Amino acid sequence: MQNVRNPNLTSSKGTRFMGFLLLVGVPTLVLFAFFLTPEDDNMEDAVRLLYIHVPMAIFAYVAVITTGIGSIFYLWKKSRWWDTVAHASAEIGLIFCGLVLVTGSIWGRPTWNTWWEWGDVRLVTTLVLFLMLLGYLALRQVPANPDLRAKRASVVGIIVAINIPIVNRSVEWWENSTLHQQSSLTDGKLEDLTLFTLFLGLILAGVCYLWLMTHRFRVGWLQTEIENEGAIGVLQERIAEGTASSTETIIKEDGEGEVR
Amino acid sequence: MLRDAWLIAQKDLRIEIRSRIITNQIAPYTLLILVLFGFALDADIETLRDTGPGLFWVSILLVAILAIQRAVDIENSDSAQDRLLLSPVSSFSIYIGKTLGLFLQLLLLEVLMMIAMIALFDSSVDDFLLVSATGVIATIAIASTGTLYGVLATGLGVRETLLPILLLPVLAPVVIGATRAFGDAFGRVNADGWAWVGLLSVVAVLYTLLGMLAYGQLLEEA
Amino acid sequence: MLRDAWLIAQKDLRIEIRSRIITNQIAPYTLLILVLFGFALDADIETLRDTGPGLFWVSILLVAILAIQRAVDIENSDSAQDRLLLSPVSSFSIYIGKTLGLFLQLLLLEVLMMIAMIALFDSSVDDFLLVSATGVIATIAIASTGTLYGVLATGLGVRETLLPILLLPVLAPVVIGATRAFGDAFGRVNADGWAWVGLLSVVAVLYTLLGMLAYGQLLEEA
Amino acid sequence: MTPVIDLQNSMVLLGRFPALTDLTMLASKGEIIIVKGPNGAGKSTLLRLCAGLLPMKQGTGSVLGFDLTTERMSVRPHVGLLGHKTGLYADLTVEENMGFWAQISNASSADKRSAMDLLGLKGRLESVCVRNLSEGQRRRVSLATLVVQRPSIWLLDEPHAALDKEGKELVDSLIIEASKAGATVLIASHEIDKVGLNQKRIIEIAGGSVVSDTGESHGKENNVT
Amino acid sequence: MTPVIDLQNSMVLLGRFPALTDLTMLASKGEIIIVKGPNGAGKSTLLRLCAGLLPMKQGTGSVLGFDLTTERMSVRPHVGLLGHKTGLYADLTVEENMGFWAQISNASSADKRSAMDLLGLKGRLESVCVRNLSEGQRRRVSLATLVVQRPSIWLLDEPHAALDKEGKELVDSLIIEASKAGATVLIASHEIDKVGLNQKRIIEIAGGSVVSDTGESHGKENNVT
Ligand code: HEM
Ligand SMILES: Nc1ncnc2c1ncn2[C@@H]1O[C@H](COP(=O)(O)OP(=O)(O)OP(=O)(O)O)[C@@H](O)[C@H]1O
Ligand SMILES: Nc1ncnc2c1ncn2[C@@H]1O[C@H](COP(=O)(O)OP(=O)(O)OP(=O)(O)O)[C@@H](O)[C@H]1O
Ligand SMILES: [Mg+2]
Ligand SMILES: [Mg+2]
Repeated sequence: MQNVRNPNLTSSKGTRFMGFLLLVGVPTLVLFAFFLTPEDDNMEDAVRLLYIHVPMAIFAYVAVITTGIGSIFYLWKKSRWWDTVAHASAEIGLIFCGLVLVTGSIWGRPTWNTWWEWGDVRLVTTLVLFLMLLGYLALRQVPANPDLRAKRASVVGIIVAINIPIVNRSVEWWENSTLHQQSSLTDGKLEDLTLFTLFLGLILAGVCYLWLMTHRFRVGWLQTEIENEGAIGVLQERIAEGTASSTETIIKEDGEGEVR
Repeated sequence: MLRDAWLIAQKDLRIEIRSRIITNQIAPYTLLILVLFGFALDADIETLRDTGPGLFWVSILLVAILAIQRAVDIENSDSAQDRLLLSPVSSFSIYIGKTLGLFLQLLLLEVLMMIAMIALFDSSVDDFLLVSATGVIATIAIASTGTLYGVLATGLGVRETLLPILLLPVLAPVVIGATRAFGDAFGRVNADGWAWVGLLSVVAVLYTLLGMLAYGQLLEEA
Repeated sequence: MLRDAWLIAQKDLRIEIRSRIITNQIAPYTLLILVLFGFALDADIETLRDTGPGLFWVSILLVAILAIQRAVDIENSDSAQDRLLLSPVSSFSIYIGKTLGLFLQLLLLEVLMMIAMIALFDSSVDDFLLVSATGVIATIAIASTGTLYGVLATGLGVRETLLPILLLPVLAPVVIGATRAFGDAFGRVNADGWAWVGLLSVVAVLYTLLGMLAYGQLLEEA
Repeated sequence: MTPVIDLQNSMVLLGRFPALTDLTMLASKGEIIIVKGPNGAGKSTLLRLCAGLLPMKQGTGSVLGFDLTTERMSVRPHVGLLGHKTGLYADLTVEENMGFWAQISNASSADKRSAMDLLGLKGRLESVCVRNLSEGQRRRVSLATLVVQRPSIWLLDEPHAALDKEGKELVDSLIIEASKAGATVLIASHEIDKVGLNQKRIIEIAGGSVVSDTGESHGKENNVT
Repeated sequence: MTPVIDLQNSMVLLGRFPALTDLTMLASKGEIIIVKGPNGAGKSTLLRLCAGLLPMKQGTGSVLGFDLTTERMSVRPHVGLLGHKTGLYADLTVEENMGFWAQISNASSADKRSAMDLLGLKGRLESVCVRNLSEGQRRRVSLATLVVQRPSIWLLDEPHAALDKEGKELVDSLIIEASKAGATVLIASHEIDKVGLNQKRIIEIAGGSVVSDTGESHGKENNVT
């Protein structure tokens, strides 16, 4: 991913393939989700939200964990690559997490008769995750020394990632303070077709994540690249400042340079 | 005179925009306060809707305190205020300028917070005009008093804490009035919203006049 | 090592006592927040008692943000922090010292606020031990995270607003836990308070450890 | 002609501390006066008093004909003060700071440009936030805002501080120019020997009052340069 | 003997700006080095780099044998830095500030007393809050905390600024004493001619790198005073 051949484009063969997959996949998913799968006994048509809600949730996890890993590696290796990964992934994580909240709320309206339930641990922990991501991205937006900002963002990134197991386990830890579904995927309660559609949704969400990630990463990378290119100009200007200040001494300086 | 005021307001807004404070930070902060209340009150949606107007104004007041502190900091961190005093700008213009800057920031915040509240607490607005009028007038009262008390609490080395304790009691009537008016506008309370707006207007005018008179006095001392 | 930490905490406390911030300002501020909520919620005494624990912790959190900002300002206003970094004191000691200073201040505040709440809302404490344990442990979590995030948000010119938006979500679980535990202790909610205290302890230990690890990293940059 | 600055037995309290105890001095139009004295003598306090920023506790005084006890506010627009602090907005760029202060002082943008050029604030520096400038660069910006303001009284608190050699010379020439244009200049400085001014009057203060004044008679006769 | 400060082609970024571009210098034990150069040349940045407060972007460097890229933290306790800012607590009195920094640096209270006496901080000044001090008095307190610390490397950023004549002489004698005791002293200053030191090496920097150095060979031979 590091070598972007054409700096004017952030796409490549790989991303175009992923884009193509999505182009084909999304209509297929819609077809399955809306027409081929049956409606639920008590949730009726609303159940169809499952096919976006769950994949989005899973890949929000993936995105945030990637941010966490990127942050750890940045603190360890101090490499810009990991920093860009962490940043890019957090942005996508925020979008996915937002979609989980939105689809969940829409789903909750018919099934729980409320958009939002303040006492529900999963809902609340998901919202906390969303807010933490907002904070993380706010920190990344602050105009400041890039190295300093990257380091601080990494510390925050790790703390955000710690939240993931809490969101995931919350339904089990506080069984009686949640309306939300516990893991139903693993119980094998789902019908075959539903299960298939759900997996299709998962795969598509995965492709979508990778696709967005590649683009966002490249944009981020190019941004720093451009800034660095600017920096070279500034550097030359700065060096010129020194040479302009006294021409005599430079000759002396050069002489000494050889001795070294 | 108004040109000077506008110059000062513009400068404050530019500094805020420069640091991307409003979009990236204050806006999420308002959201956060609402969410925090949601957590802490652990209430059903009906209660939240009932208390919504109150929470709205208390939150705005708390955020306003932050905004006022920043507005004062801008002038004081490197004693730019002395510089302003030594310029041909009248203390009246300084007052209007600082108030205007604060007013515009707070207004933007209120709009954002209103959207968040409608979304989160699922409230519905019955009387849009009433909401707007209340918002604008209460904000004038908050901004004018805030600017005045901002300098009042400055230069003592303890601003962060002194400001709220001076300011909150003075603005308590504004909060109460605006809450009642919002309650009416949201259709949650059986109050005469416009009567409250009338009261708020009186307070706003009074505070602004007081501010204009007292500000010069305070700056003279400074 | 602990001697250094104590020196730093002592210095922070002395500065706060010098400016009489806590007794003359923060304490009235907490009181004010309670009163303001009383107005805004316009509720009967039963509702206030029910929401009491939540209001208590939200207020403490808002006040804590002010206290954290002051703690950071003390080091930064004339770049005393650089001086500290160049002294033989370890970053670990600095972290412990700043956290300790903050902890003691917040604890004092909580006691004051508790007295005010009992007086104003006419609440009664069923389980005094539970209240104390919750108070101490939640405060450790708030102080340790606050100190860490305090430096994190510093030096970017936007601390006032960045700090709350970073800090509040992280502390939201603490607020929830402490609210539930208080609810039990006040006999208003049927929750297992001690289980929440257990959870709070885990969070407090986790945040403190994280703080110790990350603080040095952040100071290295500064 | 009345003196521009006329202080008689002035006493100024900072908190409860008498920073100026019993200070008497006169300054006339176009005069350049250097105020020296040990640390804590009251030099900065004297300048702030003349700017109308501090109240006088005892004594009488007038600046530009305005009484310092009653018309302190009217004095202010006519003086320019360069204090120990720069009075700039750290989050705005050099250009923006200059723009703001120029507009506030009703100066034209050509004046602004020339002040910036004069103090070497051109090229990349224009778009750097004041927060990121070096100490000397910040002082230069602060000086430039003063030049734009064209006050009738210049109160300079250690104007040479943090400036490089060329900068110090620049300040000297600025002072001479201002004085030629009829402004009165009061300079608090520890670098008197460095101030390359030929005709200068030196007032030494200590413990909040004048201990010596090379131009006492000079001042009294109201000689104008 | 290894040099105390050894910078090879160091580059330091402040934000995105290369404040030091390609700076090479050596300093040995007991040496007194004056760093001069125009405003914004990078003097303060150089001092902060040597203190281990800034990361090096390119080049290599070591201070007291600690590598600046990997062991920056270990350098810090051994250096004393007097910056443009004083690093004091404005709300504490002079006495309390001195007490705190003395205890933090593990200095005895007798040392603290003598440092305060040396810098003229006695009598009423002891119980004045630092916030209320005059500029020069604040610098004196800052210097006193440094004297108490007894660092092996003194990094002084315009140590003469804001001090009166007697204060400036005091600083010179402090520097000579420190150097005699084996400390390396780096002074960034615009007042070189005022620094009354006989044996001094002057490094001139501009645009973030060294343009002249009177004692290059001197440094290389590691002459110790
Ligand atoms: C705003 C409201 C909602 C939020 C924030 C939310 C959040 C989440 C999250 C974070 C997950 C991933 C859990 C995991 O695998 O660890 C999830 C999964 C799931 N959600 Fe929701 N949800 C919401 C509303 C709903 C509603 C209303 C329903 C249906 C009644 C629902 C049904 C499900 C199901 C079936 C899963 C899959 C559980 C599994 O197999 O693990 N959600 N939700
Ligand atoms: N609140 C206070 N309490 C006690 N002393 C005070 C207070 N405020 C100011 N001072 C004293 O008043 C004097 C102020 O002097 P000023 O700042 O005018 O000195 P200066 O001549 O400018 O000195 P410098 O050369 O150091 O700048 C100082 O001695 C200071 O200690
Ligand atoms: N974020 C930034 N963006 C652009 N330029 C910067 C930034 N930070 C620092 N600089 C520049 O880096 C240089 C810092 O130099 P430094 O403070 O070391 O100067 P100095 O030699 O100490 O000058 P002085 O004599 O004025 O104290 C200045 O030219 C400043 O403008
Ligand atoms: Mg002074
Ligand atoms: Mg410098």
